Amino acid sequence: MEPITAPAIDLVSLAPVLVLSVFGIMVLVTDLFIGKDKSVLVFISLTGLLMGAISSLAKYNLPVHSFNGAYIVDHLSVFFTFIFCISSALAILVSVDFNKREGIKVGEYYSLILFCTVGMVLLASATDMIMIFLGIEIVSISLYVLAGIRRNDPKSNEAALKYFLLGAFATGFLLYGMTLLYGSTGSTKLVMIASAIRNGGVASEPLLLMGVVLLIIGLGFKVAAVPFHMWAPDVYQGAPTPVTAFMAVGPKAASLAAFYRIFSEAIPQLSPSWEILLCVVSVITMFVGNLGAIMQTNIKRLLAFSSVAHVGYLIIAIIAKNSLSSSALMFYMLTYAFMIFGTFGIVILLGRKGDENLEIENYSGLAYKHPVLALSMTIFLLSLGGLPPLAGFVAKFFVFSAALKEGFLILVIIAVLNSAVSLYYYLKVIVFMYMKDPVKEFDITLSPMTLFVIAISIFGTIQLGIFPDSIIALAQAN
Amino acid sequence: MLESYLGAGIMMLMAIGIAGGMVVMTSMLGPKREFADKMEPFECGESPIVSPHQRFSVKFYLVAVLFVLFDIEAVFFFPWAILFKQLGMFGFIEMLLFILILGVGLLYVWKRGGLDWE
Amino acid sequence: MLLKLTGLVPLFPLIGCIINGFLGLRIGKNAVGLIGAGAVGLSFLTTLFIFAGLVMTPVEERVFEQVLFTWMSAGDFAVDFGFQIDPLSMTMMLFVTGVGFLIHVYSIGYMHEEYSFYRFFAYLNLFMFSMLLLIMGNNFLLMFIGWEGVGCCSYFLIGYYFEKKSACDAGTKAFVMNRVGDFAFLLAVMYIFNIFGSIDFTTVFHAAPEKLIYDGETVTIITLLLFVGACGKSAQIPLYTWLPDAMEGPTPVSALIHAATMVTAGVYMVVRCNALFALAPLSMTTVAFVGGGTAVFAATIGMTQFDIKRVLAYSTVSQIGYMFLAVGVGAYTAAIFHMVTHAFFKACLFLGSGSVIHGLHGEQDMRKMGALKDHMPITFITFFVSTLAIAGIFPLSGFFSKDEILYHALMDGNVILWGMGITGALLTAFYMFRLVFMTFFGESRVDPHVHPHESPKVMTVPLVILAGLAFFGGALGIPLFHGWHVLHNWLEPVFHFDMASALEHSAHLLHEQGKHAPSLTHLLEPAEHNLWVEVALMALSFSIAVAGIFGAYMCYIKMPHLPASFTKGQWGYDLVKNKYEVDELYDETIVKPTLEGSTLLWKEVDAKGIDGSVNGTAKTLGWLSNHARTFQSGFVRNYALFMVVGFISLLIISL
Amino acid sequence: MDIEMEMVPLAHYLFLSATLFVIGVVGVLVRRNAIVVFMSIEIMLNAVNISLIAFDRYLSLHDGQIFSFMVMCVAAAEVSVGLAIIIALFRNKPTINLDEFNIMKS
Repeated sequence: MEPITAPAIDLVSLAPVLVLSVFGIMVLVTDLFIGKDKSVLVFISLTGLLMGAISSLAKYNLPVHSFNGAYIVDHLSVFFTFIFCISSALAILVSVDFNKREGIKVGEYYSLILFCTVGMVLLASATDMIMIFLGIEIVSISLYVLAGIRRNDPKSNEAALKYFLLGAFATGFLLYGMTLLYGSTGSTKLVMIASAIRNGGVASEPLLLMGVVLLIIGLGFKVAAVPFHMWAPDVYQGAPTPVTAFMAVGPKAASLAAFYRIFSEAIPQLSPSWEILLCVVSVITMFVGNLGAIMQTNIKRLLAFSSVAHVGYLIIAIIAKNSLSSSALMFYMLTYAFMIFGTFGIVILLGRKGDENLEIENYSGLAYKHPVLALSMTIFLLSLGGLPPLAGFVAKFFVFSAALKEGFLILVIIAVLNSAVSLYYYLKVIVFMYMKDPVKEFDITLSPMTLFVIAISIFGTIQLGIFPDSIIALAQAN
Repeated sequence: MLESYLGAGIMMLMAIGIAGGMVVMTSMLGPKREFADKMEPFECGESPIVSPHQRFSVKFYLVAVLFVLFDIEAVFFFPWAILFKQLGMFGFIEMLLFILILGVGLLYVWKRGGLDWE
Repeated sequence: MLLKLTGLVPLFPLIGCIINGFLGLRIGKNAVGLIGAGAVGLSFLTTLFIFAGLVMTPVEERVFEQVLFTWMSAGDFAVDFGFQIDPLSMTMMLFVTGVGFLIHVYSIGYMHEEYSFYRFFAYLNLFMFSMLLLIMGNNFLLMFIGWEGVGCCSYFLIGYYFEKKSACDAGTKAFVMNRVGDFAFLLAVMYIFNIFGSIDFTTVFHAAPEKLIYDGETVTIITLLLFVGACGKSAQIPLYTWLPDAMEGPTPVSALIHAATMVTAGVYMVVRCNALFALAPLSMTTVAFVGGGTAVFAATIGMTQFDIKRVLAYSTVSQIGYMFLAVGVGAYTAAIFHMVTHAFFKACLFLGSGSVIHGLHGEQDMRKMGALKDHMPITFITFFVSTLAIAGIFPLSGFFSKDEILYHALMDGNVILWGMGITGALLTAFYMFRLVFMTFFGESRVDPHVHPHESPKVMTVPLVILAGLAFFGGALGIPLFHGWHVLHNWLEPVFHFDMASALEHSAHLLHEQGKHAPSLTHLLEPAEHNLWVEVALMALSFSIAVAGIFGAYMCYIKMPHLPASFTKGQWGYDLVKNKYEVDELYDETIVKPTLEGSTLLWKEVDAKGIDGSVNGTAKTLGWLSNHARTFQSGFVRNYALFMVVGFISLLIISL
Repeated sequence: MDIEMEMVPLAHYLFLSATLFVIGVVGVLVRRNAIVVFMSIEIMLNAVNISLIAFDRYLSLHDGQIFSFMVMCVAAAEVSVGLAIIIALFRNKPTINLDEFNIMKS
């Protein structure tokens, strides 16, 4: 037989993946040879994330296709790689003090975050369904373990089990969808699928459509869209708080990036069929997220429902699928990262060993003991609620404008109405902080790393709200 | 247009029918006469001496899991083995890298004590 | 050039807010007060300089835009962070910073005993910053930022006395009701962006006649949405109930935010968008009727209240109703005029009531006041002057501004609107004097343990200044003769709208759509100024005001004396008895039904109907939320089942 | 070999795969034992593999084979993680009945 020529390998475009993997393995191996003090691992992981972010700039003249069109480096992927590296770095920073307090002494924690980041980068850069599947699984498997990393805590266990079983279940749907797409178009590459649909090379239309529905389910689960969201509140509550924050940002952003890519690059031709589906999903996601959050008394569950609602807004960007909406998606996720890590940073600070103070009641009177913390929390919450001139408002405005441009007026009205409703429960927390007497003493250790994260997040939330232009320019360079 | 869905629809219905049917049928067709003696574990006419639910040591699971993991990775050797000649040096180096990464995994398991039985 | 100073105006309060917010506890109360009031004072001074600059520029060039930076740009769409100075925003800036400064000074005295004095000033400065942003922004989005910002500050300041549950509830209520309005506003902004591809005021208003069809669907929807936004902020039917509740906040806040500035933002916004509203006659009528209705409705409720601040709150709602009435009939100048005079006298009234409350150590119930005029003379005089002004007594400011509104309402050809206005005027005079009589005249019903005293200088000086402004403010707009109306001449360029070319364009657009354009030439006929009608109206409204005052006098000065004279017994028994019978008759036939009717209105419509619907919405949301929770059972298999059900539903939808 | 394969049309394989997939789904929905639920999920994944290989064979493609390799690998990784989670769970609370894991709910 003929010798098979080696496929075109472009390791440079793969640089962030390689760098992050190497550092992940390095953390894993180093952990074997050090004692109880894990700070060196923190240092290695942060270095790795920094290097990973820098290495994503290795390619210029974007977009660059490599690996026979299975991998792409374009503005979307580079921007998202930055978001992932920032969010993973923030996650590690908030974890340091938390892990010390709660006695989580496993070095794998940090390497899992790095591996998870690898998966996210793959997800944002993959243009082949096999790669997308691999990315999703790398992310998910790392998260299953991270959610259950407190092995002796029944809540953490339960969260891991629920997440794992439902996640694997959803993976089944996702895979089946990909298979049907593959079977009816004959390729796993997004571009080829698109051209097959365009040129009428579809073997079976019903199978194709069923594949699309199955894809929506699989991806909908990963981003926690209703009705595939039900794991989110439970898992968010049970997982260690830094992991919850991490989960709410990075993996969600990565799945959304893949979601966007598949729907805008592989099957834009089918948009008449899936637009209505995504509209329905988006609307019920917003409603269920916001209504569910109103009655919550646990701050982590409240934030879980709120993040479900935010996914509802973000799906609108996928539906709009114009250039404005892709940059809106990127911008939104960046601001979301800051808002979420800021909020969770404060949630972590308020906790004590053995008592995490997760009831909203426990925030009563925070403004009198720690006015700056309360003010920061207020800024984050108001930004999440979309109040100008904070970053959350600009992000929402962008997404909604993108959708309006495509004429989705009713969808936007519903979204704006929802964001008005959402302020109600964010306000509830603020009311507790400013207008109630403390129910018990605050016993806050102002751990420097967590404070650092909060400071960065404050800066990001305000900076991106008042001077968003430079970042927006970056986001829409394509 | 709708005809083309007919096939897929029938297929779905039959799939659901068979799967659901199996669940329903077992509960319907299976006899359900229960009496005390029947619910006893049967051990050649003798009353059971110990509980039949013996717990396996967690070690077994650990070994099983490790086995599954490393075993399944071997699946990637097969295509390489078949096309060994054609792939040439490129394939060889790739496979070395693959084994290296697996080796790191093995090292990790070893140092963690996953291979110690006692 | 003086206009270049524009950016400084909002900057000062922002700096004040930051200093007070972060260092407030350390630098001591005096410094906090100095910084808080000083910042606003500086921005008032700057505003004066800018005003001078604007006056010096020729009339045609009196629109100055200062772009600080590009806020965000995406594709073909860009929003600047910039300010627009024109006669309209200039007017607003002048009175907002001016009145704001006085109220800041007053607050130094009023709030001096509070522990978190610094917090109060930080919020107050932040409010000034947001308000200035709202006024000065050169595009809808910047206005919206200010819009939300003032809402936020209002929420924080209403809930300032956080120990009181009612204060918290009131704050939350205000915020949520405002959100309803904001929601509409944001939708309107997006709609505008969708149609014009821009949200700059100049671009949009310039392009409006070319892109929108006169009386078309689009412009009607946009303007109605904008108006709903304005209703929320300016407390008009049906979104007004938060304002009376907002009186839970400290009195200077009520004066600044809930009387003089923030609540008039809705009027400002509608006036700012006059180029859009001019194209939507249906919306204009709606605005006018909602305004007129609110003016009467709130005034009737004002007659039944005993809390001194709540009376003033309903009065504010009612007066803003007047402004909308004016806007609705196209009398923009009159609306702004009334807004300015209202800011003067209402701020003075609120601060005066604050002074009374301060002097009585926190008492707000008018049934426990009375005869205070001797104890607090300065407060009394200033309060009385402002009351005369709001009642519309010649030649005080309220007389001119209200009269102008009534004149335009009548000239617009709508007698019903005019009737509403004149009824409102009668009721206003009545309840305001009821307030004055109950508080300052008659027998003292003050708790014997409380010794009323006059407030310190830092509080009375602002009162005097405001009362002076309330007295002479009418000079801005003396009617009758062309050219005397300073404010009208000043604002004229902003309200200039070329109706002829707009109609031409919309006829053209309709033609393109294959429709026939209706003939609307009657719109182009110039309105004539009828001097005699105006003079007659003036006389009428003056006598109406006097009648209202007389009514209040009868009810609240004469009657309360009766029991006392009975006990004294002898002198003039018959006379008194006769009087009593007259009063009784009057009471039975006119006052009592009115009072009962308005109480009914208040209890039924206000409390049950509108509050009920707000609470009902909250309840429904809670109910839905509870139901959403029951799905969240915690069982993995249920969640999986939900996923499958979701899958099947999506499959069905996709077919 | 090819001739034999041609005798069984593609639809039959797809049908088999769909049936297996639904059996897996139903298994997840009706069983309480975590391990059995887990096995049902594996059935779903393998059902997908059948389709993948069938498509490959009938449409003379290759990507599906690679895909199915990846699926198997990932499934193995999931197995190990899943078993580890279940063991950790079992240590704290000696049961694998899914209905007993219900601490967190609204």
